[in-house]
Amino acid sequence: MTDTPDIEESLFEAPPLAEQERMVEAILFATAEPVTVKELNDRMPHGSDAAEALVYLRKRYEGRGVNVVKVGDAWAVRTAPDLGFLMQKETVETRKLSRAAVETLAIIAYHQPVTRAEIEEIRGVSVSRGTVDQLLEMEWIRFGRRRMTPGRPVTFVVTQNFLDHFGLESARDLPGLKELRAAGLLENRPPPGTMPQVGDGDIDAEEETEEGQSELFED
Amino acid sequence: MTDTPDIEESLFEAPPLAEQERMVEAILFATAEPVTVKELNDRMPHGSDAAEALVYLRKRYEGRGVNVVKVGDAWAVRTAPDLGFLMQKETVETRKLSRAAVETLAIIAYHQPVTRAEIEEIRGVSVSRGTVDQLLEMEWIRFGRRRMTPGRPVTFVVTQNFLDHFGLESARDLPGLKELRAAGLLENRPPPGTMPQVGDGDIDAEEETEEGQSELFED
Amino acid sequence: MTETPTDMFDSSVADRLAAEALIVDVDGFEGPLDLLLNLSRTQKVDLRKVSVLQLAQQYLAFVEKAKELRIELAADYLVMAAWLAFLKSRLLLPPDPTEDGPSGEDLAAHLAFQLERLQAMRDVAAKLMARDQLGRDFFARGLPETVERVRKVDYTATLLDLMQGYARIRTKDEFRPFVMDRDAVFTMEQALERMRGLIGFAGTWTDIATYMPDGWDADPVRWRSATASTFAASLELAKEGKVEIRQSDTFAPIELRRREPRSD
Repeated sequence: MTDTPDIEESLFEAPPLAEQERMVEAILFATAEPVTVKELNDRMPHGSDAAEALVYLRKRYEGRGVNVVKVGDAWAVRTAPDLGFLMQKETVETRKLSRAAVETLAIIAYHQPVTRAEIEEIRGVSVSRGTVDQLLEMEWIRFGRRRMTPGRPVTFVVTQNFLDHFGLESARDLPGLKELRAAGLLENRPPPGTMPQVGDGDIDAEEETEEGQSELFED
Repeated sequence: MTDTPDIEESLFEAPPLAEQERMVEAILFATAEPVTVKELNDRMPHGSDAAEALVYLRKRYEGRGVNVVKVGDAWAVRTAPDLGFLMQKETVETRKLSRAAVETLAIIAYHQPVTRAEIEEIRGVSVSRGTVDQLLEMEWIRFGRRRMTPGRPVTFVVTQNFLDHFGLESARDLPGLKELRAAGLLENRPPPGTMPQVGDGDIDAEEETEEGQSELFED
Repeated sequence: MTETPTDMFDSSVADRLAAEALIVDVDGFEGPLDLLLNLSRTQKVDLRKVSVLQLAQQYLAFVEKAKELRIELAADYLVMAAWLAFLKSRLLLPPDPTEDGPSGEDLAAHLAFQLERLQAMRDVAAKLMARDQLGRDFFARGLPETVERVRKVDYTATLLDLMQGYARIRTKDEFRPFVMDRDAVFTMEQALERMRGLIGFAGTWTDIATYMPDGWDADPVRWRSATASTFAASLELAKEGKVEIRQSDTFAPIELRRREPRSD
């Protein structure tokens, strides 16, 4: 019984590790999007171990003009950040994000998964449809699981694109995350007793919020 | 007067060659089109020698998964030619063999070695080239010995692949007419149980058929 | 204590001046919390040490000023003003032991927490945006190679297909059209055939249930069919004058026996 894996290995002989490294290199170079280990393994010959090859490949490109970077559970080749000045030609003018959008994005990233009501509680104003739509359209945020609270509100989380854009391996690597957590600033602290609710009295904002939410529910 | 170039060089000191190599690497990677040496020099800090850096970079990528290649008078990073297969995503579509092919195959299996004329006589219709070619290509049939009759026609026999696919030890294990009748196959009615009719192409039915097969084998 | 009124007066003058400066860009504020955060900066202290009471006074002064200048404030600014006025009174008056609900200190602490949290989010948002960004500071492959999709058709057939195919060819002559085989039906013809063979032995009265085919009692559907056809066959035999039938009572067993041919 213990022989079975060996037999299998000999049937589907995996290429030598150096070859596998070349293959991962070729696949990562060929695409602009990060590629998951699973995708790599699927495309490589049977028996390959992309994860192991990646360890070597990453090391090989340390300090080079391009680097092998981890993006969530995927991998990509990116130019070294210190060489950005050479690339003015490649720079894409990104739509400038409004202050509201930047703050909303940060709140989602640091508090994820987070509901719209929680974002509004933190910012002290209602979140406009446009802001969330813009972030969704940029594919920096997406819907997470519904919260198991009354009304089952949808939550927002950041995406792989977000991590890729800001050069983060995972959301755990967000700058200052540890300090915020230590300071208790990421806790969901309910307001004591009666607090003015966000958007209270502002009829327009209320309607907008409700509309936005109910539309989200339809998804 | 002759000193002027030297003074200029010292004013705009060129980066070390290793740095220049990194720069060329990053530019070739990130640019959408092949880049000429002149363009490289224009983009790199004053005093850089892209041509020299390219020599080193090209060497560095020798035998790697991607190579630095010359395209016209410009340079680009490209997948190593032997890894082109990784850039293809194969989608396998499973289709049922046509009725003509199944019948032809069945005749060959039951009557091997058999000539094309004999197949046609048994089927009562002519056998198209395409059908035989398809079976040959699938490596389910192969040419047998020529028949020692006038014209020395080729014969067809089934292959080991065929036996493997159908789980047979030899073609002699194919059930005879009597067994076919016992299994209800000669009355063109659904055999006992829920065996699908020929031509049921969907995957579920396929699986069921396989189950059916093993049942037949147990007989 | 005697200095307090003067302090209050002084600070309220300062507040008014600050409020006037703020009011110029009232549109620039993202809600009351944002305004409070801006006001707290005039205290020039760590947000953790901010005086919520002073903040409340500053805010109320701001709202007063806006009213004087006939600047329409959005409703949530006014809601916040009302709440801060309530908070102020709670902070200034000794706590009423008969009153429920959170204390003024609790409310003030939460407001301070909210301000600190909002400021923290702003700080990390700035840190985030200051990071190297894809397409600005670092870059993806400029010339991605498209992954070519190769469609490969894998033909397949099962042993059953093969045998059915062979059977189809070999039995073209004995092909019979498809009929539904009703194996749960015992026809009257079958029942008659069976009873004719057995009736010769029925010299005495016997329950017709004994004429039922063997093994059909396992399945109620088959049993029902066999019962019906056996009964119908009995009637048919009686009509032919081969048997006699009797039933002693309603739902009693039906019995039959061979009818002896008339001697005369």
